[in-house]
Amino acid sequence: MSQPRRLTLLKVSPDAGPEAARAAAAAYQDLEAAFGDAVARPARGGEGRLVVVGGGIVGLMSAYFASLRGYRVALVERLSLVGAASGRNGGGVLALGHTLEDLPFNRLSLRLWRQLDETGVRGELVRTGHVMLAFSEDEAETLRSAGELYRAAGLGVEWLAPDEVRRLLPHLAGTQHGGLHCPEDAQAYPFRIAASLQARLRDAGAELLTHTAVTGFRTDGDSVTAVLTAAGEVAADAVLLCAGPWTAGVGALLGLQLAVRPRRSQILVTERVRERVIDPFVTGNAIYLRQTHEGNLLFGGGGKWESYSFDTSSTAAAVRRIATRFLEAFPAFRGVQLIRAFAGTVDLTPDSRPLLGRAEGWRNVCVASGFSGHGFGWSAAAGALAAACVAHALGHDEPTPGVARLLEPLAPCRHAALPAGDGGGATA
Amino acid sequence: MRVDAVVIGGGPAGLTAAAELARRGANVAVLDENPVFGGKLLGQLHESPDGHWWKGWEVAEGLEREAREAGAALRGNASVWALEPGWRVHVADALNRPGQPVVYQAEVVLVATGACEKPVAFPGWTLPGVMTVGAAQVSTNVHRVLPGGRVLVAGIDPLALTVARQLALAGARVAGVFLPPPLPANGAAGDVRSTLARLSSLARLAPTPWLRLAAGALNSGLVRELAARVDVPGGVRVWGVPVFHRTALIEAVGDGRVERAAVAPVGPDGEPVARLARWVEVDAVCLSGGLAPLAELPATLGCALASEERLGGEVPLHGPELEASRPGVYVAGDVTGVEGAEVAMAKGRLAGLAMSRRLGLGVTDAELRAARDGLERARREAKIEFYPGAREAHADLAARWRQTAAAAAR
Amino acid sequence: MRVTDHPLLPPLRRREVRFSFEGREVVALEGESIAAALLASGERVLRFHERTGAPRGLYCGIGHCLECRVWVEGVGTVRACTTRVEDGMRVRRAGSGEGG
Amino acid sequence: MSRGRELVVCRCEEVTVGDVQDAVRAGCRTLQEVKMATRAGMGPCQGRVCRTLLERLASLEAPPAGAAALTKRLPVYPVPLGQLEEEGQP
Repeated sequence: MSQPRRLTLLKVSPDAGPEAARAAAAAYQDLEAAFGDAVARPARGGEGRLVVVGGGIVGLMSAYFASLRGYRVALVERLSLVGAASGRNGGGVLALGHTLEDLPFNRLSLRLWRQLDETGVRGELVRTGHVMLAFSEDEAETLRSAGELYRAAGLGVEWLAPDEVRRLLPHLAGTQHGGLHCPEDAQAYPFRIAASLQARLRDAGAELLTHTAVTGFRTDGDSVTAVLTAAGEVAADAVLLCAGPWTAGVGALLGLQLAVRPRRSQILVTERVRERVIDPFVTGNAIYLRQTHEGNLLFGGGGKWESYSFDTSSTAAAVRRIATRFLEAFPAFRGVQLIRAFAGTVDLTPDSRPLLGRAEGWRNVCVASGFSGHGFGWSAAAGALAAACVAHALGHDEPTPGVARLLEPLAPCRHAALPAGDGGGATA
Repeated sequence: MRVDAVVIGGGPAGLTAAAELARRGANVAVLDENPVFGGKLLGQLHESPDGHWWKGWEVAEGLEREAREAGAALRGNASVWALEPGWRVHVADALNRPGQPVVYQAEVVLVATGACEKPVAFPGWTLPGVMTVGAAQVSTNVHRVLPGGRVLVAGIDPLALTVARQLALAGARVAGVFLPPPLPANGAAGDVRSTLARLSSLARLAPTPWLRLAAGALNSGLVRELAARVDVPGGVRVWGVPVFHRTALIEAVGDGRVERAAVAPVGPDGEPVARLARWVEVDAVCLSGGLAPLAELPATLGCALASEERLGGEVPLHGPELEASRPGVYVAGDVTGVEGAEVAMAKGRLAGLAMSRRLGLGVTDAELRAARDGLERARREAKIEFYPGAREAHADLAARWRQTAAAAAR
Repeated sequence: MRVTDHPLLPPLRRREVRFSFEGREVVALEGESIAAALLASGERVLRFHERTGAPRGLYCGIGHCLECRVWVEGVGTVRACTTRVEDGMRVRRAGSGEGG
Repeated sequence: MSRGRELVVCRCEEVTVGDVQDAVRAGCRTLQEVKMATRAGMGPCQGRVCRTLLERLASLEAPPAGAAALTKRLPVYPVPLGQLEEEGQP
């Protein structure tokens, strides 16, 4: 009897074929051509003021890429910068695991994260690689075939037999059946990248308005001219809505139907372990896991059993469930102490693909949300693309045909009503 | 594991409540993170004005025996890490042994988690050898190992003076009791005037008539002003231990452990005179920053809390029968305000009765009223008033409870 | 230094217990905490800060600050101030044990 | 005798007065933001020791806009992972 399928972070669909893989490879070429050097050599020509609604990692990245393009930026955040999900996630910057459609964007994101690091926007980014573990022969078979698709899509992955995996993860349980390894995947520390982006934005003269709630918009025809907040009006030549799961609420103020739904995702953190006992980012057995730069072991994993709400309290049941999944993989650490449990709110969409592009019916309003639990890894690419969408909306730049084709399925208002269905996906 | 009542914390309040509940026939589980029961009682040793010595460990043994004989189940090394509605108490074995119950389900829960010491920060305070006066008391009186051969105590309050005396009784050389480091991070603790005001609460405990008079007299603002200016060379002797109420601890230094500490006289404005600083050879520095209630469990449940400095910090709001703002959750002991062991036991008795009544175990109004009166009496007669104004603080909180209860009823 | 004779505390008559700390044998008395037994044997440094390496020892003494955490073989991380010594216990500074 | 910025206020994570001051200067206005920027309160004691110091320091540096206290969450004490293991769950 094969173990229940716990490859919750493998999103590539089983019936994807070689043509989809080749399309993904081509898509990455288009994205790389247009945005491959968006940090080092950004497209200029942006003028006027962009108001970013939402101070999470996507908001900060979008603000930064927009300022690189020359826009003046004001960012409005209801509470604290990266105070919500952006500060409560696994810290993974991963390509391995995504659908073939999202893979090119995440390969671009990895590249831009590295460029940010190289240009001094530090986030404790380390390219540790990522291993997705199999705990049954059935899962090993699934991962091996996914590996072939990923290679055909241009992602450098390799299948590791159990003893090879053990060399990478010496404390791993004997019940593992090998794993898919992606050496170029990375991990980073959310609060550090947020601090670096804030500093750069302040140097560039951006206004970072925290503890400021958006109450409405001033509009003129199909354009927004100002964002109304509790602390007064913020004039805008363009607006970007990127408030994670709260984007639906903000969008409604403009009559937009943005199909983003909240779901809780709980995380556990242990005391610091002095030695580097787990180097790569690890996924599998229904959880994601890493050892942070400070030595804590951080792991978590959501799913359909979680609460579809903005509630971020931890539950003893989830703490036990996640700890058990972790100990099944790493029984050697049963003596290490859990010191903290917390939770983020994942922004799910019906098809688990982001809402990224110009908002239908509005000339100068764009959206970047719905990253379905992968916003942290996505954020560099999302920031570059969101800034580009703003430039396209204001006519300061034209998208290449390839990029236009890739963004078309991400149109923010593509979902008419919000079906009760769920987008699946756990945060990583 | 299903029980009628869970008591979190096996100190004076918890054990007394457990005995009360068990006597009424309730199936009670007492969970304490330490291997033994009694909480802070275990290390307590102080002399009351009539010359009788309060030996906390003897009181603890009595309370433990009483709870066990009444039928309460006591479990040590049991660290409660979560309390969730339905009242589910999640507990872990501190020695990570498998096979013990990990969840207790109960209709009523008593949070009797006591208090912990507030920090006193100064350069060198993370060195081994720097510890709280509570740690020094437990090490000396419970584990029977002196924290050091030559000890400096910083923070002048009833607990610090009591522990300084215990250290001397146990054979340590106490270099003196000094003001805590006057740093912004430590707040008013280092302020000469507020220290002297707190000292006056010692009047009832001062050993000699002169000191009782002096301590009592400090209540008046004038004497406090005068005392703030007068430094007594060699310190004022209290129980044979020199107290330097005008000299403050500044720093501790040493290679991998405390080797000496710097002290300096402090002006009436509370600022140390650096050029007059001197070194004191000590191998331990014991800090007294005051106690703060440990109200994490009620906080995680969303119980209403009130910040009340006269009780040591944030305390859970509770009704006259110690029920918190979540029905079925009760609070007793120092978690409701730092008032010492006798008041904690009186609170435990009242909570035990209130919980028994809620379980339908036939508690009369007269018994409850007697327990409430008992608590009032214990407060009036409490020998050590850790924080002046505790009784007024409780009166204010009771008024706030009535307002919130009334608001909720509307 | 153990408090053997004391005007008020009961006499100190306890069985000897032997355990090891960082591979060194330590003789303690039954009922002592790991921290107290090590203090009596002259050892104050219970761990080194995991990032800065600064030495740390007993601070709050009642299990709240976690400064005194040590690694006990077969158990895991424990608080040295509340955990009592047992015969044959093998104790190491936190961070130097199996995954600890 | 350094009495200023080098003073450690969070023992678990070795966060100093200077770190807290820098965080407030960089725009932090609540203790939760100071914690995210400096890691103060993220250690095994979860703020039990440093909470009072941080609250005093934060109020000295700049009046916090939002909640002053650090949030309290389960587990209220560190738990050995072995004590969380569910037996025989699929």
